[in-house]
Amino acid sequence: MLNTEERSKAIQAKIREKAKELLSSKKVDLIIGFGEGTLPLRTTPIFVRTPEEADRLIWNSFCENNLATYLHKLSQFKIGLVVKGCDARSVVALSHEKRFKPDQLFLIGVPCQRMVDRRRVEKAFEGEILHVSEQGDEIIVEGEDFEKTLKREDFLYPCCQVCIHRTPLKADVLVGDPVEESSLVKVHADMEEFEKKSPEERWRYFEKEVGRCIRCYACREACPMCYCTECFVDSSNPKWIDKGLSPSDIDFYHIVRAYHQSGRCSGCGACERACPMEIRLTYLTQKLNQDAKELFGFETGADPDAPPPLSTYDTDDRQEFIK
Amino acid sequence: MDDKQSSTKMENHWEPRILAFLCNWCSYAGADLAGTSRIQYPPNIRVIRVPCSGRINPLFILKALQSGIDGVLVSGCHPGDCHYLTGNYVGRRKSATMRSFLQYLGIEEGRVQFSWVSAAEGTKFSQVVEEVIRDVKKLGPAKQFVKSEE
Amino acid sequence: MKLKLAKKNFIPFLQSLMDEYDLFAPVRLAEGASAYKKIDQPEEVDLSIRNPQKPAKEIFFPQSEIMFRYEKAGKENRITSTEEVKRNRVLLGARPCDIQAFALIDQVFAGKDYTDVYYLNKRKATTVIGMGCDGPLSTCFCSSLNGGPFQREGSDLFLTDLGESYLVELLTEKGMAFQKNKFFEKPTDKELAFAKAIEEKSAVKVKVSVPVDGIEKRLDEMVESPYWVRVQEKCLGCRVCTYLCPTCHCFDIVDEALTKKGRRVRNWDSCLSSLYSQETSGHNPRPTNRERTRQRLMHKFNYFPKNFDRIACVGCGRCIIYCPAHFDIRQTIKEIQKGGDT
Amino acid sequence: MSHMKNPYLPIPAVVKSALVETSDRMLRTLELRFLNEEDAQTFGFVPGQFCELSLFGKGEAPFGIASSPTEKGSLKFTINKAGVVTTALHHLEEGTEVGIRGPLGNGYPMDLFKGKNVLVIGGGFAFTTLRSLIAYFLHPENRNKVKDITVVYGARTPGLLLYKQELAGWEKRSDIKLVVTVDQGDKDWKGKVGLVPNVLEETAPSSENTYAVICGPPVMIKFTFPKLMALRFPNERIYTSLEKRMKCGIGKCGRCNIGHLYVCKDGPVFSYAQLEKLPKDY
Repeated sequence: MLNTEERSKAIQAKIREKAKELLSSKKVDLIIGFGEGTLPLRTTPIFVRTPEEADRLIWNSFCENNLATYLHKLSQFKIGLVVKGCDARSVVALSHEKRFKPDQLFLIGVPCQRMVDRRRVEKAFEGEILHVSEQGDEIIVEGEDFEKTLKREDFLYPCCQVCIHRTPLKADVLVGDPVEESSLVKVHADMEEFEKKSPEERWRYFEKEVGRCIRCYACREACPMCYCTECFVDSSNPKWIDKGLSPSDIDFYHIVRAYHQSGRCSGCGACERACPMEIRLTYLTQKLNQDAKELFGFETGADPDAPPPLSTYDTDDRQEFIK
Repeated sequence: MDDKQSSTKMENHWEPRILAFLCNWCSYAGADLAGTSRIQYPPNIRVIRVPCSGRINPLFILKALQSGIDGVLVSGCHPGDCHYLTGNYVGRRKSATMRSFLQYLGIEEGRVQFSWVSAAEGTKFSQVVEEVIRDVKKLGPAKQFVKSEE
Repeated sequence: MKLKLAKKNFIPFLQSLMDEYDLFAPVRLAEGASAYKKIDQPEEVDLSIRNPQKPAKEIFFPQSEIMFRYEKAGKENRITSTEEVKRNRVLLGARPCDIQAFALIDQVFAGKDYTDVYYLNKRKATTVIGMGCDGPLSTCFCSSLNGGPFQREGSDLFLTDLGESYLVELLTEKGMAFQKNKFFEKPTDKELAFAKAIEEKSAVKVKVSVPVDGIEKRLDEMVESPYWVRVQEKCLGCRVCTYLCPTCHCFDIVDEALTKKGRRVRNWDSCLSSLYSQETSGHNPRPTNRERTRQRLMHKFNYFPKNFDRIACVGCGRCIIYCPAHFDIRQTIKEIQKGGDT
Repeated sequence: MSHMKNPYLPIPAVVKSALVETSDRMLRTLELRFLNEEDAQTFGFVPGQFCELSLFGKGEAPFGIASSPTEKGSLKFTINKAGVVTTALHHLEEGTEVGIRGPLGNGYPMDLFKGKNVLVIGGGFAFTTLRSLIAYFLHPENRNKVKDITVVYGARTPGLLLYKQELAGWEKRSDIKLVVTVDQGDKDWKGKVGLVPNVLEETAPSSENTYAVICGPPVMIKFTFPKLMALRFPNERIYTSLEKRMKCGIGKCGRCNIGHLYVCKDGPVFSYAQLEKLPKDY
């Protein structure tokens, strides 16, 4: 069996190959994928328009962005999109919402190795990390006066650890062999931990976390499902909330941002990764996803034919809470 | 809120303010019936008539709570009775997820409540209102999430 | 004048500062997140934080600030301004990049015709205790922008961490007011030499690496360049880079209405938001990310230099570290210098 | 503490009168009077400047001053109902207090106009500060400051023309040449029918010793500009007043810039020679 490094290399070669083919045959106008970043532990989204540029596309354990978020501003193009399992499920959810024409997308599906949490790695070291490379199933971290080998598996994003749809459920081509679908740790552990608290403690925790919010809306912009022409926070008439830092307005924003993902969230974690203030956000969407599953038997993007749960109903839906 | 007077949040004679979103076809008519039948129910309730319980945008509920409303009631037609056939079914799903999410966040249970009240259920309407007020009184004045004046 | 403050006296020193001033300093908000805050307990101060996410500009130009309160009485209004600063302030532990940025924003808020009293009152009431940056990061490029990890411009007092103590330099009149502070002692020659060594070591770490010379002229020719289409592609349109930038100073003014009274508030705003330039008619002069990204970069490297003779970037590196799409302004500068050749 | 003047504090004024200008009721002129005599005395402005009007709880919005400095005792603003603030301003009753910040911006280059002919071209509701300009020069004290005054003013329909009574008054005068046109007439309309650019071409004012001032919707400006070129107006002698989203009005908050210039502080009045060198960010 291939180790992560070898597998990444093979996937990278196939992504490039496929991209060249799609671009030279003019099947797509551009490919959105990952390119080399300028900092260790990071890659950056790139937009490739010619076959020659396709060699800039890379694949490794730092391809964390959900690239589906870029689709909204490129609606006039035919796009080849590099997707992981979670990204592909976002695409399915978006197609339910008729965000693109049927033949507009070509999904280059990557059975995902689970992505490395850059902050987790950074926090493991006192000094600044200057260079990182992947070797086999390990990551070699180098700084000014240190070099250390880490086990890749110990430094994954929490949402990647629990992922059970790493192989894209929908893709026009898979550029790697499907991977085994199992969770590395207990699913929704954050949620369960949170639920153990008393209501007062939960509210306090929520307020403390979002209390750091600077309203940069990176969580919103990074999320492929946040594409409203006018977000409720930006509406001036009606004005739902004020734009300052009143705790109540910030609470309001985060409740609605999260809740609007009800039955739409793929659990990719892009919101939490985007936050510069490191606000925990996925414990919120975990709950929504669990409710969608428990109440309506729905999982975002898992079944291309299942309508989004809040756009439909069942006459037997639970209603014990209604007087 | 303009009618701050009625919600003087002084502990001893505090009366909760409840905002009720009533669907036009059933619950609003039910409330009307309660009125015309001279069925008494407490005056703590302010009514906003909506076309259908499916019309309730969760933002309405949050905005009410942020503005200092002590309790919210959402009421619509019984399943199968929706004037628009399925509006209340769709609304029910929103209500279920919203309620669960608010509870998860730690918003006190009972601040937001839901009911089915038909046009013929004047008595039930007054009972529901009394129950909601009773629950909210137990919770006391809303504090979480209320926008402060300073 | 050079003095020293023993670390064992640090907390009592802070306490004494707080008796006289409102103290602002870096505080850890959570693991990995920090900001400058008004200090309630001296123990909150954490000078080990290299550069909090939110820059120190927040002390003079809060993200959300009430400008005045109003109260309606019949058809008339009563207005109470909040411009007055009631207590003098100390900003402690800001790094030279953030401090250098004050001088840039000063020019905007002071202005020739109108003075922004909210900003300037706070600025005038504040003594700045800067802190030498002994652990610059690989993302730092202050030296490319007339700065440096031990640049003292803008500091009234300046600290160098010597391990067991801080070297304290009194640099201005405001700084000299501390000359008789009971916690300050005379440093030894050895300590002075050590401080110098630390400074030299840091200077070497931040290489002059980002070519900004002539960028203003270069950009003059690039207003309609196709480069802006390419460079903006990955930008998500969030506000991280602008909010976390020590030199960005755009704001919005809004009313927050509460019954009969309310307040006029100014909030940070960002040129990367579509709403920023959106007109009521629906017309938006900067309708896409292309125009907005161009605005951000042009403002820093062309418009600001035109108006104030200085580039509006201090090389702190925050926009590089925190961008969710990993946009690297150093790379962009290099590309601009090549006429937009990627 | 210092005693710098706080430029963000609105000056109190009251609505003296209000008049609906147009048949679609979307334009309303508010006449405002300062609450304190002292403020009225110190408030001096030139045509082309603007103010930020405040309605507490709703916010602020910028409006060009429609009255002339020669019309003492009050200020006039013609307000197009579009957003939250303007809608609220449309509903104001006489006697209600509003806040005024200003005068802001540069205004028209009155010194340059001295001894020259002035050609004023206006379209739709952008006529407000042009009215201020015309009324200023028509005042007996100022009429000799400029030579010929030619005005071409158009609106989509007769009902949408602003300041109808005044237009009628100007028509009767011999010291101003006024050409009013509408895109589409109605049964009572006896005046000109035609688009502003074409009517300008027809009117063919001489560019010699003349400054042109043009304000109107972008599409009108787009088609009028070539006509001015054909009439041999150099860019340096064509002025316009720009509108952009503004907040502070004093060059601090950032949003209204065009290149390195701020519409609120360095404008709103610009010559085409200036605009030519700037990005088309408007």
